[in-house]
Amino acid sequence: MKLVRMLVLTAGVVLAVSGAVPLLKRILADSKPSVQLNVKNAQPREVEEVTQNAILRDYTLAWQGIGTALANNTLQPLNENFSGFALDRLVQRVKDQKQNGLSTRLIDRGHKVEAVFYSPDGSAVELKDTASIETQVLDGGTVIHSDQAQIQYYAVMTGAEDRWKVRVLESSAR
Amino acid sequence: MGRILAVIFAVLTVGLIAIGTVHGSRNAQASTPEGAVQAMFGNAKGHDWNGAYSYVASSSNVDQGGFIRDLTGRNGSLRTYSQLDSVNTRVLHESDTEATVRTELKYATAVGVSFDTRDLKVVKEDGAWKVQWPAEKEVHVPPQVIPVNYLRWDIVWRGAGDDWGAQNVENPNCRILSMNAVERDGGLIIMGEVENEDTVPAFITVGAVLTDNAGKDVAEESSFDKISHVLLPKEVSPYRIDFPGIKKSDVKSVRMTHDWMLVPASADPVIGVLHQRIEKDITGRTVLKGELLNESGTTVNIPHVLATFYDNGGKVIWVSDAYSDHALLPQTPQPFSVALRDDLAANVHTYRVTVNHYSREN
Amino acid sequence: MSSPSIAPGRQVSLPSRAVPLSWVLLLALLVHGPLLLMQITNDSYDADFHKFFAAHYAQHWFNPWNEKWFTGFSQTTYPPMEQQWMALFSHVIGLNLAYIFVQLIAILLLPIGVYRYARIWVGERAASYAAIGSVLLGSLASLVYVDGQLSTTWAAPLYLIALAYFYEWAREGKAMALAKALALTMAAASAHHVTLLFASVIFTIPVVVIALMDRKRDGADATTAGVISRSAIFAALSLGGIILVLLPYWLALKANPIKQMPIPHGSRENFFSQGWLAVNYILVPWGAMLLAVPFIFVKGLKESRLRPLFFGFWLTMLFALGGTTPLPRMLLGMLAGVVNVITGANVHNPFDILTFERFSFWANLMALPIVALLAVSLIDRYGRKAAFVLGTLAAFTVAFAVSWPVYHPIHDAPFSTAEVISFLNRDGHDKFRYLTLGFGSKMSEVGIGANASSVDGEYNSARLLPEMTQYGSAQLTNSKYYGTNGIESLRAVLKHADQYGLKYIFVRDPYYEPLIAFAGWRKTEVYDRGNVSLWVKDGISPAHRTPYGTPPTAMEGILWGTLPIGSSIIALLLMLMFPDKRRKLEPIEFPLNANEPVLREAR
Amino acid sequence: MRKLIFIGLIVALCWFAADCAHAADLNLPKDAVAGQPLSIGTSGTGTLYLIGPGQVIKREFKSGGNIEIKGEELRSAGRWIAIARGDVRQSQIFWVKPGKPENLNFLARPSRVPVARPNVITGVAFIFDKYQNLILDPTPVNFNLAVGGTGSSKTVTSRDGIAWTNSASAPKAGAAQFVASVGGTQVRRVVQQVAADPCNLRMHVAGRANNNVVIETDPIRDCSGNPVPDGTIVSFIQTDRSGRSTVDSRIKKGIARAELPVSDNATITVAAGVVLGNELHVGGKQ
Repeated sequence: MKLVRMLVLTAGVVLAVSGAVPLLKRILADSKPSVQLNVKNAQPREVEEVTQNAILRDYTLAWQGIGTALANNTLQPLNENFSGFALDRLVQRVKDQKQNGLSTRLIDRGHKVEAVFYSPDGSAVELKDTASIETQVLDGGTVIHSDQAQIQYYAVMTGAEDRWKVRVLESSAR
Repeated sequence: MGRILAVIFAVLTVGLIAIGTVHGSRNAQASTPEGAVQAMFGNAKGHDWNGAYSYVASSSNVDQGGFIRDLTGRNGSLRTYSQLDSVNTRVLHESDTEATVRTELKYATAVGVSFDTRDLKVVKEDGAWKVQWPAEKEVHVPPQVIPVNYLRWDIVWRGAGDDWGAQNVENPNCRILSMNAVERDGGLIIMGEVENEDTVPAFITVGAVLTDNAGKDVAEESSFDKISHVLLPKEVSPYRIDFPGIKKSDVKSVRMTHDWMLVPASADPVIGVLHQRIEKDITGRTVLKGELLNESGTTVNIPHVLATFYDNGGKVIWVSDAYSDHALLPQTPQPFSVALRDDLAANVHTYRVTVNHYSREN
Repeated sequence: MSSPSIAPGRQVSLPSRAVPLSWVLLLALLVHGPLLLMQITNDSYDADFHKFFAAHYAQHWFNPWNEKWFTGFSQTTYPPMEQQWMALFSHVIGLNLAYIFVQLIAILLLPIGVYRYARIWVGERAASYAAIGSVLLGSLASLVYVDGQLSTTWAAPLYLIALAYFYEWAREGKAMALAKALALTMAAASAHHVTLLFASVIFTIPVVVIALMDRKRDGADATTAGVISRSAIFAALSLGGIILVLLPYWLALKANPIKQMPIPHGSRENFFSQGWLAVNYILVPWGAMLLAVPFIFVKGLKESRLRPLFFGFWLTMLFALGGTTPLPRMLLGMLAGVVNVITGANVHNPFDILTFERFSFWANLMALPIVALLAVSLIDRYGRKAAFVLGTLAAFTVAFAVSWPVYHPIHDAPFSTAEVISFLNRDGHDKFRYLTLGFGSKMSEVGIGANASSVDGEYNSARLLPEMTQYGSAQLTNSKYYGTNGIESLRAVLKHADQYGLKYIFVRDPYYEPLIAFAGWRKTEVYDRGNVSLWVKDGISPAHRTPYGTPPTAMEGILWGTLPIGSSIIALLLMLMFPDKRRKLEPIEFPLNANEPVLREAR
Repeated sequence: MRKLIFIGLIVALCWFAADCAHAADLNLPKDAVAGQPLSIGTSGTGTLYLIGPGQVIKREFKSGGNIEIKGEELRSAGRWIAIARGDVRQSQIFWVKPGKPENLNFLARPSRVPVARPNVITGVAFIFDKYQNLILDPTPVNFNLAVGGTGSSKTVTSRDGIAWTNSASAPKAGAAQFVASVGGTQVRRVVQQVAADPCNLRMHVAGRANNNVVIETDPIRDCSGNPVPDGTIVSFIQTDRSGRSTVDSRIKKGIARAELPVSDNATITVAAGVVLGNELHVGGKQ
């Protein structure tokens, strides 16, 4: 009888864990990436503290948005944080992924970001981002590619109504 | 038994209706001067013009149409956007045949509550008190041609497409010229002046955020209608921001917020402010009085007068405003009056009046 | 719920027979079906309010927190049953037809309720006439086609049927009758709390009295103590049930007691002070029934068994007269005084919060059994002529009530809100809050279609913004009708536009233009051929949650999504699974003859 | 014999392994450029996915051979992933560079500026290729600012895709042409240079009309001699025994004009914004 109870208990625990793990993974997947921003070398204008905080917040959200959009092939997270060329490009990527049955899981291990340009009128900022990212491409549920690398990104953010949005996002081999 | 009960209940019902109805009647003959004024305005409030006019003395020399226009307004003025809310009366002087009744009329207008205090003469006619209505002189602007060099700014904005980098017209440069925070009537008031320094018209809003000693924002208010929102090039407007119930000692700092927008605007109408002087009104309160003169050829429906009062150091010590309940007809002077706090009157060295306006689209 | 029929073996002429209930329902369908399909009721005053609530339930069944009005409010502040049914039907037939359909159900329930209630007081035939009368009531037409009081029209019949079962339970102690009475009472409470609050006094007390009087009739053999104790059990269980099904409502009320200044309403005026008030609140709802009032007084007081009903009717009628008599204000003031003494609270006189047009409906319902007796005697005396005259008068009554808005319009000229909704739903405009001015009840139509949140709303009791509760005015969109209170409330809200993220104002009435122009809004667009203009204030930050009101907990949401509608489903199941046993009918006219005890037919 | 068979098997196995290894080869060019055709060598049968920053390209391949990607298909510069699925499964990373500069996003600020102010005009150019890829390599950009044919020109080399410059506004009012050019691409903006604050504001009595005194200013100019734009507010203030009278007049055709009530002893002052003008004393009946 005791054995039966133990078995039932074990089965329950296994069930609970198996249910909780994907949930936990999802929570982790949706969590914000860690971003460090350095604005000391921004030219020609000095970045104000308020702007620095806003950029840090919105660039972090932008990467969170990319992760969610590419993993789930949804456009909503992109519309909130991207505009212009970057938005067009990512939207196309999501649409193409969806059409081909692919998705991309980005495991974001952090960004070291430096503001290299802040326009004199305060409307645009260029960021140089060294990102540690593990990229997994999935065909249905199967991982068909996985790599981990440090990638250099250049991002141009411009001020929108209530936030900064990424207008250009380009990776470079430099 | 049943029939008696039926009669009792029928009588009871009719009695209750009678009590309720007689109690609310307002068309009785006025037995007091105050009663006449109250009854006249009571009927006017209920739009019973015949009833109201029946309390007007025949010696008033006003026909019913003119009387109604006096009460309901003309030319799209603020009075035409008003409903009478309440009437307070007080007899200043009374004899057997004549009395003077101070009447404070409270109106609900399209821009807020408005008060109008008048000393009405009440006379006894045929044994009943009647109001000698001071008929307003109806102004008729003579036919004429007023040449206008029509000057306005139109704006062509950037297209709707997201053409980043494409040039857009810049918002104007404006500047808050001064800011003075004072505590009055248990609240904090922030006032000062703002100027459009640019060569294009500006639409401005000015607000303030108060921060307490812990650095936390405690209140946020805007100048609302205590400012002229459209400023032409080099135009200066006063502003006043009220924070009711906040003490100056509880505030560590004030953060001014503003927004300057480029808007299409017209340079007309030009409204002159003539013969400004500080004096006492009939209630003994200090007011700034004068006349408004619409120098353009179109009617200004609702003028809004903003007065800035300065001390001898040129500091803004008070900003007050008033809406005129009469429209400004072209080339026709119209009196105005703006309240000034009695306790500040002695400190006022100079003042400046600007006129904001609303004109109905035709 | 079976149709009453004529006992076999007796030959009676058509006018002297009870009319089968199925015929009455058919009549209701014939009279109201076309009117409903013409969508007249969709233009009624509260129609969009109910649709607005239903639209939210359709999308968020278990989340009663609705951010579209008052910057956020809980829909647990209004009983949800009929709106939830609308929400369910809307998925199939759309919101407008769902409203019509749910309203039709209420109209069909009414003759059943009136029949069951009338049967307590009068015979089979008179009860069936009362049921016919209920279909053609001016007050019903007024509530349905002018006021749009869906909840009142739903709750009343449910409660009337519940009372019929309560009568059975009180006298005979049948458990199934108790179960049905309770289920129907809870369903009625889920439909409309105000109806229940007053109905528990004006409808129930006469039934308790008659149950005591009838304790030995019709084979019942109850004692006075038995009737009283069973009434007490019913009252206690009903109270518990109502508390349970509307638990989130009580919690919301406790968290945010209704503290607002009285809002003026025509039904609180003396109806004889202005002609239109008398027409609107007396002539329209009462119609031809006014001619029967002397008979109601005489008959109601002559027959001892009808007296409890008469007293209930008389009190309700006086309440229906609003401020015409001082009695309602006095009685409600005394009630508030008693509550204040007992609880130590500071409750204002409810007279200033209530609206009294629904009391005409209730008074009409209570009068119907007595009026039906008049109809019986007239038809018996004058035959088809009387039937024709009565039918014509009833038809005129309902026709006048339906057509009254033509002579006394409640809406301005119609206008389209489509462009307003389209603007709010595009280009991220819904990040900001908006306000409509001069839209009347079309405000709810905008609320249904737009994703954006408004600072205004149409349900006064849900308002929590201090700028609104501190002033005695209702909707901001109608501010100008509330004098200085209205305009000051509007000014106060506009002053805090920055805090509320209030960027867009849609103006239908140019009256409001001076204020918003002086306050810093700019006219930017014009819609519906100049009927509506959009005014925008620059520099406003996107809206965020305001500190007013607390969203219901998830558990409250689940309770709200299950219990109220569940009570109606349980009531329906009980009625269908345990139908009433047909009584062996014996058509005995009322009164059989003057020497016999009154209401012998009630045996 | 057994040894021979064993060796034979080993050879066969090695050959098979080599073949397989060969099949797994994806020959990706190291210098792919956005907008230029790309040839990818494959072997075996399967599907090739090219996953780029802003697109996914899918190609079926059979029996080896090259896969040709057209220039207009390869639009996004940056990091790409090539994944082969089929007989073999393999993936590789490759980089695509931006093409030649063909687009400029030129932010010229402000659009309106007072004359003769130092370093008030700024121009920022973002350099893109045909497919809006930011060109990160240093690129010379020419900025030219001219009013009425005279002006200045400056060449700035871009850094991380951006080149910027600043300049003073000219002393003469008018529409300045601000042009940024790179390669054959040129973008033009207009900077309106407007008059500064009024200078030497002066008024005089111009006559009488309708029982009023007509006061008029001289033509109003800034300190560089540019006419102050029409519509600018000029305030006339008359002070006499009956109080103060003010008229906020608008400049029309270069001058401001106001009618003030006739007074037997009045002082009239004039101001535009915070700039004060002369003072007039009007006395006696005229």
